[in-house]
Amino acid sequence: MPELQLREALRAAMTEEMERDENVFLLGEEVAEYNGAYKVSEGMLAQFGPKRIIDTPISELGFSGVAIGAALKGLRPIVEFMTWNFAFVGIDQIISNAAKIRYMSGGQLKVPIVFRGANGSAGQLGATHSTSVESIYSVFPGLKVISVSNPDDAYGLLKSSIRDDDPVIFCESEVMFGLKGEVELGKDRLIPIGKARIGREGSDVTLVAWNKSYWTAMRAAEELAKEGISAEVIDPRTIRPLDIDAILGSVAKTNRLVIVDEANPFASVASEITYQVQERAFDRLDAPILRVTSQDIPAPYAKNLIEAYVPQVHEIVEACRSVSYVA
Amino acid sequence: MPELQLREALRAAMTEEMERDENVFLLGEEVAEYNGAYKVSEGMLAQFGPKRIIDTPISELGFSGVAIGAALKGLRPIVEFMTWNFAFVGIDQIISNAAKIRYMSGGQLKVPIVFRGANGSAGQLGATHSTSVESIYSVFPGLKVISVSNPDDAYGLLKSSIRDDDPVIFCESEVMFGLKGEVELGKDRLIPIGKARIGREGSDVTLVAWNKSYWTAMRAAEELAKEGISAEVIDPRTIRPLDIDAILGSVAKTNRLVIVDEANPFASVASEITYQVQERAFDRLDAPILRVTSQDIPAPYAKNLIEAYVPQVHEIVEACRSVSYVA
Amino acid sequence: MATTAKAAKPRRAAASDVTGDASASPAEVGGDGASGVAPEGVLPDAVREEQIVITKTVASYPADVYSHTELGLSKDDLLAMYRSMLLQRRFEERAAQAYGKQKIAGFLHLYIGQEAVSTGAVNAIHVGKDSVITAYRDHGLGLALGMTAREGMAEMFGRATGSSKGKGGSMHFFKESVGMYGGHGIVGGHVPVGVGLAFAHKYKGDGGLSLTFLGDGAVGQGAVHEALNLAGLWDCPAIVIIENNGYAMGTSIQRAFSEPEFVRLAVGYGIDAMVVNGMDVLTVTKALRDAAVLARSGRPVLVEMRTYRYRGHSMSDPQNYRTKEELDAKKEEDPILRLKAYLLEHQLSTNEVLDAIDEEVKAEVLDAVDFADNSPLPELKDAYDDVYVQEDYPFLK
Amino acid sequence: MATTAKAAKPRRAAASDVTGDASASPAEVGGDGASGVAPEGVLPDAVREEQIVITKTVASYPADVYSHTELGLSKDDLLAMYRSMLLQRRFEERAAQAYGKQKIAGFLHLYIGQEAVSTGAVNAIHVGKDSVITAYRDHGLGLALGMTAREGMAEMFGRATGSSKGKGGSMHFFKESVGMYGGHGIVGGHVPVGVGLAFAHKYKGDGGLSLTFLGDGAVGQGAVHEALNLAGLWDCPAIVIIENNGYAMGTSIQRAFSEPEFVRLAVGYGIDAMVVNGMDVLTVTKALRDAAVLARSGRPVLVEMRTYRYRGHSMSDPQNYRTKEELDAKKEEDPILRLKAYLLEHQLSTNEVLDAIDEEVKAEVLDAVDFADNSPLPELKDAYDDVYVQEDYPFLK
Ligand SMILES: Cc1ncc(C[n+]2csc(CCOP(=O)(O)OP(=O)(O)O)c2C)c(N)n1
Ligand SMILES: Cc1ncc(C[n+]2csc(CCOP(=O)(O)OP(=O)(O)O)c2C)c(N)n1
Ligand SMILES: [Mg+2]
Ligand SMILES: [Mg+2]
Repeated sequence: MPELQLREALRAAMTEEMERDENVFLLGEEVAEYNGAYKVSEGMLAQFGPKRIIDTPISELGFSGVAIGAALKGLRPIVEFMTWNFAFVGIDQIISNAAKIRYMSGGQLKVPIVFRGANGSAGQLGATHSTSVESIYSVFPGLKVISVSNPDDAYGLLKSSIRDDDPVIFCESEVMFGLKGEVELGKDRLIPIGKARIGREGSDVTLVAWNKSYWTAMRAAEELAKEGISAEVIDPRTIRPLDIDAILGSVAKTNRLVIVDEANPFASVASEITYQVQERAFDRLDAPILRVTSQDIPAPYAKNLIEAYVPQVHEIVEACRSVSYVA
Repeated sequence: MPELQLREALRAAMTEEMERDENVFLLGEEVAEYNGAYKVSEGMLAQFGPKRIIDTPISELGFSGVAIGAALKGLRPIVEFMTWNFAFVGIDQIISNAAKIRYMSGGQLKVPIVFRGANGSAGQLGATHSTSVESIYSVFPGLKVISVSNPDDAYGLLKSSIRDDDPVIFCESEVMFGLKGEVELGKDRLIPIGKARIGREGSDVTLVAWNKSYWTAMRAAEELAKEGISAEVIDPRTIRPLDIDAILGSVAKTNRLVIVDEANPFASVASEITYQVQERAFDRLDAPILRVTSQDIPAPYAKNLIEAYVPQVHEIVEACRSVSYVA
Repeated sequence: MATTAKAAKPRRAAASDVTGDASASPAEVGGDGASGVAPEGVLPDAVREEQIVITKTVASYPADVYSHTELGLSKDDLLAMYRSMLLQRRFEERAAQAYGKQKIAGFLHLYIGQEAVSTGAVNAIHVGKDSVITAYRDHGLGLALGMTAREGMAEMFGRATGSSKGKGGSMHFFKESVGMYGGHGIVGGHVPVGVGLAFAHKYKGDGGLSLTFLGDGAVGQGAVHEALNLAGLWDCPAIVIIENNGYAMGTSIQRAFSEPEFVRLAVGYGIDAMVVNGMDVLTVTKALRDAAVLARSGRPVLVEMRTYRYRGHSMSDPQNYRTKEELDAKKEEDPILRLKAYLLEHQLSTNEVLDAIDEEVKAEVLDAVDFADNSPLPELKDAYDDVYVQEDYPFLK
Repeated sequence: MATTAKAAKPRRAAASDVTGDASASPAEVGGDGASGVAPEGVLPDAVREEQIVITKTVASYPADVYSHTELGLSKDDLLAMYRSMLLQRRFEERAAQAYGKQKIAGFLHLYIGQEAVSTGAVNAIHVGKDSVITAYRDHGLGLALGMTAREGMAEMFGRATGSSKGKGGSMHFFKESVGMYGGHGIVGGHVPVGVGLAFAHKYKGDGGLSLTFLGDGAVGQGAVHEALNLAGLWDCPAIVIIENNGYAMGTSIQRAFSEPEFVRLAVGYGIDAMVVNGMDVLTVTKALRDAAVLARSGRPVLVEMRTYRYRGHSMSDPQNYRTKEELDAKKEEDPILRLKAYLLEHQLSTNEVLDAIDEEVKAEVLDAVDFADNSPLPELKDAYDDVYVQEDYPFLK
């Protein structure tokens, strides 16, 4: 299997789907002539031309709405947000229109659209450039929300998202765009939306983590292995709908759950997973569910502060020890 | 004690604080000449004049930002959103500016501002007009979030919010504006932000509910009493910071918790409370924590659908029975 | 600085008459209020700077000057327009009644007074091929496009037979088959969507265009401004129509906009603009036909349609913001009465024929009310339909 | 329709030269591209509509025409301006170096080339009394206002001694005592805040005004348009300055705006406007002094400042979107070299004196680098400070 960077995997997915269906097109800031702010769309303008690879002004509210309108007429837009932080000025289009038009029209219309972009912190970018948005969009029925941790998932899930008839929020990561991984390429290599992936099998504690925190969790699992604690790491990949059965299945085995979520803690996806697991597996749990999240503060700039801000390997290790009642 | 409608209590709080501090002013759509879309600000233009009671164009993004700028210079704006649904077009100002400027300036600046308005569903208004927003704003450190259920709390907490030096999100309810209740008036009658209120004492199950769901919970408690189940009802009033100690105190007694939250279920405040309680009171819980929320769909228009959409008394009763292991 | 200085801000004084003056003289409607001289002493030392004169010419479509023959409209066409306007009016009168009886709930925004806009607009486009979108004041446009009174009324009654199966309500009229893309409740939020409909027509090369209607108040939303730029930048076949009825709820345009002459916005977006008397259905037809030619050639057009709403903003509006005199004066311009007068004057019809149409329309509306009233409520289990296309979406329950 | 028809869209052709042409002839900068006649056959039957001519006059401030004497500036004033511009330049050159050494991280956006704008602007206002806000390209403005090189550099190094204690970084320079309200990272998001600063000055009646700087790209944000209307509607003492440096990242204004002549936006908001050569610090000073007079009298002004950035958008920009020739041509207009030439030409200074200033500035910057490098990191426990004013806020931990 070829090794691709995350950005290459995303590009391959978009390119193949654009070759397959001429209704698919890409728009966003700097996606065309600049070849993408993070080079995800590099070369796509050359291949598809300006009709289908479209540079936009810095008008997230406007171009999100235009893309939704286009989707209502059967086109399948891919909207790139340079990062998800910048979608807050356009979020009304996603919340009030993309998520709701199908329902309000009694099912007459559909909104086949993908909103994608870099999510979460990416080093010393400061408070306005470091938001993890999965929980915010997952609140809204009508949307699907995906957050990927590796090139293969990105490839298979982005292809599925583009073919999906419902609006999809697709969360990537600036610091992972260069991450390499094997990708099983294939025209119809679709990874189903809503299915978790087991990243590492284990028996003592279940770790749920996604996006770049997945890797932090994997490193923690390695540390834990040295101490004799066997952690199973689950990457839900899709946040809405959530593959709760996969998580419950693992918890049924380990009886312990630690969730790693890069968002600020309050009303996070970690909170939600906690609710669902304790509701359905109350008697299985040998310890409280613990979460490791970013700190309950805006993202700081200074190197030492931002490093301490996001979930740390040692915090995960400690949480796993704690639920395992190991001192 | 005088009986006031919720709208009158809010008005009294604003009026007194404006009399006390000339830096306080109110702006929003139809707040002045129209006397308020829901008559909350009735008569205030006549009392304070157009300098301090300011009608705005329909520019939530713009006037939220203007108000934040004014707050940076020491004014204390009260921003009325006609409903919180309409704040989504302006949410970037709250998320990126109000919540973060203090931190990004290293504490040089503060943003003493109140954003207030009607929250949640209000009958047959359809999907775009029925959002409960507490969980969305509570995600962001830097903000405080309050959601009130009655005139007295509204009065005391709005006064505290206006005097607070941090930005406050203040959630009211269209259908409660006419709700009457006794209000303990007083120039300095401040209810502290971050303190829950026990609405009804009980010993068998703890019910946490706020805003208009509080009343649904109270009705459920009455039903439960008939069945011999004694429910303690706690209104957290403030969502961020959350008075988790009050909830834990009650759960220590009842060992059972049901949370009523009018939001859609995913990543709701109910999810968050669940996380915090199971983390800190794992061994106290005799049953899984259950939540009763709005359905996982956009708010429908039809009368029967919207009535079934929001939390129902019978759903709460059933949840309480379930955690009490009563068939 | 002489040239940009104003002794008094002209916006305070100008533009009070928002409907009749589409036929006013150019200077009155579009002149530069800023052309006065600097007040003494403001900028005594401003001597050196050059002056740039920005000019733009805008087409103005006054009332009572277009004849049906020059527009190529037959007598039957006119009668069909008359019938359509009347249907919109009677439909809403009954809706208001049903609201009083609590058969309809939520917000109900009546279009009464503005029917020439919807009717003329629909006349100027290819229904079914072109796309149309508007805000929550959407009944008139829906009916003009061909939604039936039955499906509209049933939607407002919240019945399973409604156009959105009772899930949308009054603010969310949709009917894809006639190109009706809503019905939207967030002020201004549908305007980028409307430009997106035009974008899709261009992308597909199907020759279609989009009409996007918004209220004057919506001009306060940044979304509208972003959309206008995108329409111009991408040469979208988009006609963006500000239905300037003078008020957003209780706020007159003078109290909401630093520049209440909306056509002037087109200067900043480099697009074509028109100002149209929206109380005359022939004028609206003519203007939007011209706009359609421009739009189909890839040139978006901003249209300021000067109109008026006779009822309150929604059902709970005490209307203290306007005088009875103002309202009565505007009622003189009633688009239905105007067309009726035209028909009689040109001997294209008789009072008897027109009354018969009215009776027919009334019967149609009454039938719709009955239909709605006798229609079933949606079933509770169907609440979970129409959220996702995916059939087996695993909802949280 | 003859008057709104355009044979070819003028925006495609016009406005390629974004800096030098502030001194261009009026027709070139502000003429109505739409004044052509309708292409044959577009609207053959458009005969009846009236035509409205919109006009607006805008002040233009070209380069090289204002003398320091007529501006009442002394030799020392000019030398101070020279020093300020040089400090901004040297500061950023060292910052770029430190970024290369990974002493500075995150995004670093250099202002090099635009120093006349910050410097002239600061010269035109009352520092400390007035309020200033800008986007993330904020070092120049911060230093011009009086932030020290030390606190600025330490902030970028993420140290406890930085202006925001290391919590803000390069994009978030704040210093309340000199009226510097940031440094903001969301494009356009600070513009309503800037108008709010002006609103507060008016509310308090303290005679102050606000300067809000934004990039050309930010004009794409609806927030900016909402803010301009509010500024005009509420008579705010606000000067809103578009620093048109021709590009937003890799996107030229021609590729982002249907109408790239930004001053034309003022027509839609009924406010005063200026177009200014932003490469000449004397021109900027003069223009903004005039603007300040207007603003303080309650009339907001939209200023299009034509400038250029010599460096990439941020440190990782390959700059394929422009030619070396274009860049070189623009470097001929360097605001620092221009002032130097002026000083020498008018025998206000000598090469020796100016070189000495350069040495002094370089030393100041080196000292700042040393200071930053030797400053402590913030303490981890202090991360929770400065989120809330409330001291005992119960964070989730
Ligand atoms: C973003 C937003 N803000 C506020 C509202 C509440 N609201 C509904 S209609 C309306 C007035 C709109 O006036 P206008 O655009 O002129 O349309 P008209 O009602 O006159 O047809 C307001 C403020 C809303 N629906 N959306
Ligand atoms: C809302 C938003 N969208 C996108 C970005 C990413 N971004 C940062 S700077 C920039 C370009 C801005 O260009 P301009 O306004 O011309 O300012 P300049 O960089 O030229 O000073 C973009 C797109 C952002 N920060 N905020
Ligand atoms: Mg209106
Ligand atoms: Mg720029």
